[in-house]
Amino acid sequence: MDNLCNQKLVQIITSNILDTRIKKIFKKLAINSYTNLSVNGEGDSGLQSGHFDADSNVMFMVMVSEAKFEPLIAELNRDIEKGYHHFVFSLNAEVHSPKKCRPGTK
Amino acid sequence: MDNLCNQKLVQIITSNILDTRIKKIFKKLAINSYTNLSVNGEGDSGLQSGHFDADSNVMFMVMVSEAKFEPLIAELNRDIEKGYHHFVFSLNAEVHSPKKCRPGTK
Amino acid sequence: MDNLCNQKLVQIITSNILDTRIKKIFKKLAINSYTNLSVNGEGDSGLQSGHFDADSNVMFMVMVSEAKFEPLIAELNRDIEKGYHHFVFSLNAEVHSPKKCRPGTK
Amino acid sequence: MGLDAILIPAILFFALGVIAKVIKSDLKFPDGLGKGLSIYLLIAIGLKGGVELANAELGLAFKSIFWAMVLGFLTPMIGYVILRFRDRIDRFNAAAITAHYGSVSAGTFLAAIAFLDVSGIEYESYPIVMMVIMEAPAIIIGLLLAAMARRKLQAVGGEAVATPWKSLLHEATTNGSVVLLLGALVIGAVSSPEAMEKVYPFSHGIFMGVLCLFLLDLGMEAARRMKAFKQVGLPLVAFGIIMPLIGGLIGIFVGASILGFSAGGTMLVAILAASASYIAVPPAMRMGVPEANPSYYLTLALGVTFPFNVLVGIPLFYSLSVWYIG
Amino acid sequence: MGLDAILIPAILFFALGVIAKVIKSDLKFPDGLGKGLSIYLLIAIGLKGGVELANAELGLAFKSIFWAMVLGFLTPMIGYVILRFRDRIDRFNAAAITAHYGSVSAGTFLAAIAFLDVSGIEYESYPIVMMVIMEAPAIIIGLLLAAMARRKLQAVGGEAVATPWKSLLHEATTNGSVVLLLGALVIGAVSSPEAMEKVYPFSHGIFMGVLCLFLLDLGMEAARRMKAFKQVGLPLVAFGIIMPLIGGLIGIFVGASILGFSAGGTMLVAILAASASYIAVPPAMRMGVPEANPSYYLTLALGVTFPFNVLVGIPLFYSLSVWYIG
Amino acid sequence: MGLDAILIPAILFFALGVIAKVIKSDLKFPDGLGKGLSIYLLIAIGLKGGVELANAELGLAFKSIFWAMVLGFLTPMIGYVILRFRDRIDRFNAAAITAHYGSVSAGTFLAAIAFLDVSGIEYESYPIVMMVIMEAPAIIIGLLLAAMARRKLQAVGGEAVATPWKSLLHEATTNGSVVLLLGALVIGAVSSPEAMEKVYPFSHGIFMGVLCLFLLDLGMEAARRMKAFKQVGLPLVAFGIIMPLIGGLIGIFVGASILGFSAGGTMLVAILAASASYIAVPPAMRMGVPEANPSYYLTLALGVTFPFNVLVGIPLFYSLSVWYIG
Ligand SMILES: Nc1ncnc2c1ncn2[C@@H]1O[C@H](COP(=O)(O)O)[C@@H](O)[C@H]1O
Ligand SMILES: Nc1ncnc2c1ncn2[C@@H]1O[C@H](COP(=O)(O)O)[C@@H](O)[C@H]1O
Ligand SMILES: Nc1ncnc2c1ncn2[C@@H]1O[C@H](COP(=O)(O)O)[C@@H](O)[C@H]1O
Ligand code: NA
Ligand code: NA
Ligand code: NA
Repeated sequence: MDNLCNQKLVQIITSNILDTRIKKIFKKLAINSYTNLSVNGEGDSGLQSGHFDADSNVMFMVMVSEAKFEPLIAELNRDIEKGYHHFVFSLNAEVHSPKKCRPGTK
Repeated sequence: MDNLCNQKLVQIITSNILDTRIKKIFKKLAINSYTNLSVNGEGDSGLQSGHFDADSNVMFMVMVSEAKFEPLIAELNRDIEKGYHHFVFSLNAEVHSPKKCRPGTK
Repeated sequence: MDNLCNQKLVQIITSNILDTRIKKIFKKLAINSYTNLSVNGEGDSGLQSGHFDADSNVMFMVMVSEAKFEPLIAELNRDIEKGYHHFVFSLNAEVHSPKKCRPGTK
Repeated sequence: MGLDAILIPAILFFALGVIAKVIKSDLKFPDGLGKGLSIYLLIAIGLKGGVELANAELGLAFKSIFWAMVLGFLTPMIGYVILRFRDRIDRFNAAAITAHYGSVSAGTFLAAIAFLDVSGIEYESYPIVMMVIMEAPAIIIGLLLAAMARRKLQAVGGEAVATPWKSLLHEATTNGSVVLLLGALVIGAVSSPEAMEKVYPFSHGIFMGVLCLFLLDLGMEAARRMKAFKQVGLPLVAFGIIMPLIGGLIGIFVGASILGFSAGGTMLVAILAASASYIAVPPAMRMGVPEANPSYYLTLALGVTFPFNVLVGIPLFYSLSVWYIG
Repeated sequence: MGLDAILIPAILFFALGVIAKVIKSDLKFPDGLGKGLSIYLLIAIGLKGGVELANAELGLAFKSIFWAMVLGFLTPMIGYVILRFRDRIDRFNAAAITAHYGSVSAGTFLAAIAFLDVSGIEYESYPIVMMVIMEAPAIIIGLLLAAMARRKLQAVGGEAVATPWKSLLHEATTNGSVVLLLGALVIGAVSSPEAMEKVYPFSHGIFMGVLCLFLLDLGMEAARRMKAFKQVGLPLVAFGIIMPLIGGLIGIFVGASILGFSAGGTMLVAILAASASYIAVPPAMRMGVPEANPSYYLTLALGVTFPFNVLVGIPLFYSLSVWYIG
Repeated sequence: MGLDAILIPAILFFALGVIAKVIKSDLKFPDGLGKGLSIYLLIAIGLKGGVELANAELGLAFKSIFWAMVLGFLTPMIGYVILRFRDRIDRFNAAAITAHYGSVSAGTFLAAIAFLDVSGIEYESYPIVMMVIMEAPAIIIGLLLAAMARRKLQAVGGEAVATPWKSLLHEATTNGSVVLLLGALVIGAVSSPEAMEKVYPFSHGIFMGVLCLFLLDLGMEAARRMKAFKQVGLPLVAFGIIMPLIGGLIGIFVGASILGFSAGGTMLVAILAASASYIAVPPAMRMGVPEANPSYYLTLALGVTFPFNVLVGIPLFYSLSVWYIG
């Protein structure tokens, strides 16, 4: 299986209102591909029931190579230190779409 | 990278109608943070097309420390034995939000 | 913990319009259980903002045993070679619903 | 009652929805549109009923409520006997399925109202209150039958599932449709006529058009369920047609002979008894009878009985009501 | 102003929403329905205001705008002083909470309009323009107070968060509600009467009915927030009732004595000053004052002040306006 | 035709949508609202057309249908020649892009109807049927051109993708918009006038207002696409303006000289020929021509041609129709 690459799937859950902040971080790091979806949730900032904009969460899923992984986490943590409540975690994944993991494309 | 914690991401897919059952389990185990979203699907209980309440699935994502992992799975399996169709699986994850994995906060 | 099975969680992100293609592949491989949800995203095919059908992504999540994993990836790659933009990756997962991983049920 | 009877826009849109799915069109309503339309329709019909009830006879209102409860308990019990005949359907599935027939399909009821409105036929407003009442008894019967099945099973050494009675009765009496209908009924009854007049363009004016959209959507959902016919099996499909016929006949008797309604009102009672819930009861069964297979009852209520009632039951029960009343 | 005052459908539907959640009904609006209704209402009220403004006095319009800004700056400053009294609430939370009271709740304003419309009371159209204006000052005050708090914190060795002034002022002046209201105002003002007439069945005809649906939804959301009362604490809940009383009194003075409005128009100014935004300000605070706890300000604005204003404030401020004007 | 021509609410709301995104407002419609509005509009326009067609000349109806198919085949072929000029655009992208111009944008067509309605200009109902017909030919041409490109590629040693003709032709004739329009046309034609009257407050009354909301949403979507101009390149942007001009002129000739329509009806035919589909064709191309880049054709159809037609094309083609007919 030579077309498979081990990458990191970073998932970021934050308030809907902060989604442009996250997209700006992606842009800064030249991350051009990502997936995002609306989610609800509960946590330290209370219930996010999805009724108002201020009340909705967004989840970003972004598959990155090892090279981009650490800078991404670092940028996100800088934001968290400012007080923004991003919930960030990562999973080990294998990418199977051939174009998505040719050496040097990420 | 000292701010990273290895935790379990438990994902639970079940009928929308049973979502309070799941939330009660979380409450019982003092799990106060979770994420949930509407999903569709197909399985042994037929097509869940999302048109009616009885016809929609919900997916819970909950990141738990090892300590809470086993009790959570045990509670969920108790429910499954009663006949409820919860589809439950877990993934190994690294949490990067510093506040989310200080020792003793989960 | 004898009721737990190691399986592969395959996630496929593609255009909403191609969702019947993916479902046909599942059918061909006798995969009868899956979860799907609407997502947005950005990538080589531009911004998928979710406003029109041609503009929306769908994400499939399908938990498969090792036996079905390779044929599924192979089928999906055959489609990708034709020009379809499916983004496919997999994660290692543990299934906890007892019925979902009895030997021979998948 | 010839072809004209179904050549009314609301019914035609229902047929269009069925056709769209049969020819495999990719027509799709956005998530939530169907729910939004049904919220609107329940409120509109509730307001309408409330305004009329404010001027209604209290005695007849209570009598209607009483007989609604009788229908809600009686029809599912008949259904259970039929389903369990020769042990064809297991106890849990029989209990869950039959509960749906004690309750009411708001979509069918509204299509019946459209039929009467467009044909210029008068009808009483009491059936609207009856609709509110009929949710609970059906659910209670379903749960009772399932609890009895569980006791049987335990007797032979099976596992026990405690029926969560309290939460399910709560659910049966406070589910969304009941709250909307009852709430709108009360609001329509207590608000001043001048205030209500400001609401009419919304609740009356666009009602028939919104109903068309709603039935188009339900037509697609019904057709989608029809695919599961094979899986469900012929006996159950037959039950989905026989049961509304039985219910409809009982309803005509109750409407005409006991409550003394006009042909229009009698047909509405027939539809209440003949139709099967696909909104309120499925969640209650999913919670209360997890042992039953959801695709059975959803297919029957939505894929068989609903289209049968809309296309055949409504004109049929109206003709029978006219004939019976004489 | 007896019970009649709140026996109007729109207010009753709000109460129904609250009741639905109190009795734990599973009634739920589909995602997006609430947002869709609020888009409709902002456009409809904007068009209405625009048509009337086309014939309004320019002088009084500018005067109204000026005083709207004064109210927008003044009320949150009063609120901040109250919240910081004896250091009860920390600076960041005080800044974020008080900003909401400088802005306006469109839901409350629309409920007030429904109250006047149904009661057949006349009112000026200037308050609609004032509503557009009042978003920005409140947000600016909130950010200023937070920036000052940050400077204090730094002085004692804390971390610095740069306030993203540019993007937040942009947000304050271009947020969705402002664009819809202002855009509809202009379109209503420049379109020909014949063209507008084609739009009236949509913008005027069904307005009151859509408002009922909208307030039903908000009633449920308000009730859902009430659960967080314990977490928020009694002092803050008290603030959520005292603050609209203060704002309402100031608003009555501005509306009646300074702008010379009728009792109807004066009550609308009172409601502008008394109500707390739960649409435009929370996002601005989440972006600009991440240090504050979102569940505080959402609970207060939506769970305390909103129902208080709808059920008590509207009839109260109207009675006071009538009495004050004499 | 001065500024007045675009000072009608529907067009102004479109402009408001564009402006909202240009000033980077966070105004956003909830998911599904746009789709819901477009379902309503297709049904409303279909019912309207159906009622009128019931009284139309069969001969002229068939003639219109024939010429709609000619337009559907002809314009994309012209477009392909232009795009392939000097090999500027590769075969797959040229095929996919040009297919969009053979089909029709319902949003543009409805804006044109709003223009005529508000200005009190009469128009024939045949163009509504023509709109239904024009989906399929365009898609077929696009697939044919792509299939030819694939054969060329194979000849030089490339990989083969079999065009899934069957499923794509099915899609072309049964896609959601076609089913809604055609279904509503038939229902409008066969329903009794009394029945239809009950539907009018929904289908006619609020039509213009809903259209305003719909065009507001599309204005935002169009503006969002404009950001991709740089990526798409100037030649393609120029094509997005030249192509509707060519189509519009051909449409005026067909409408006025061949079908003998009034200036109003002629302008509608021009708009059919000039507009580019962004609902039905993009999915067909995504399925049938995966080799083409979706962001090219969506940007052109929605970001260039659509706003051009709404703001310039409609008044221009109407003036030209008046002038041409004399
Ligand atoms: N342990 C967790 N598991 C799953 N989701 C979480 C968890 N913690 C936080 N989240 C999500 O992140 C959002 C923000 O978290 P918080 O800052 O704690 O309010 C919540 O609304 C949840 O959706
Ligand atoms: N193997 C699987 N992969 C992904 N999702 C599944 C799988 N099995 C079940 N599900 C999800 O779980 C729901 C309930 O499963 P079931 O009880 O089999 O009907 C389905 O509707 C799917 O959404
Ligand atoms: N690296 C990535 N991380 C997350 N999602 C991705 C990534 N690449 C592609 N996607 C998703 O896959 C879809 C199709 O990708 P593409 O073919 O690159 O346009 C995008 O719209 C994204 O939703
Ligand atoms: Na029944
Ligand atoms: Na205020
Ligand atoms: Na065209």
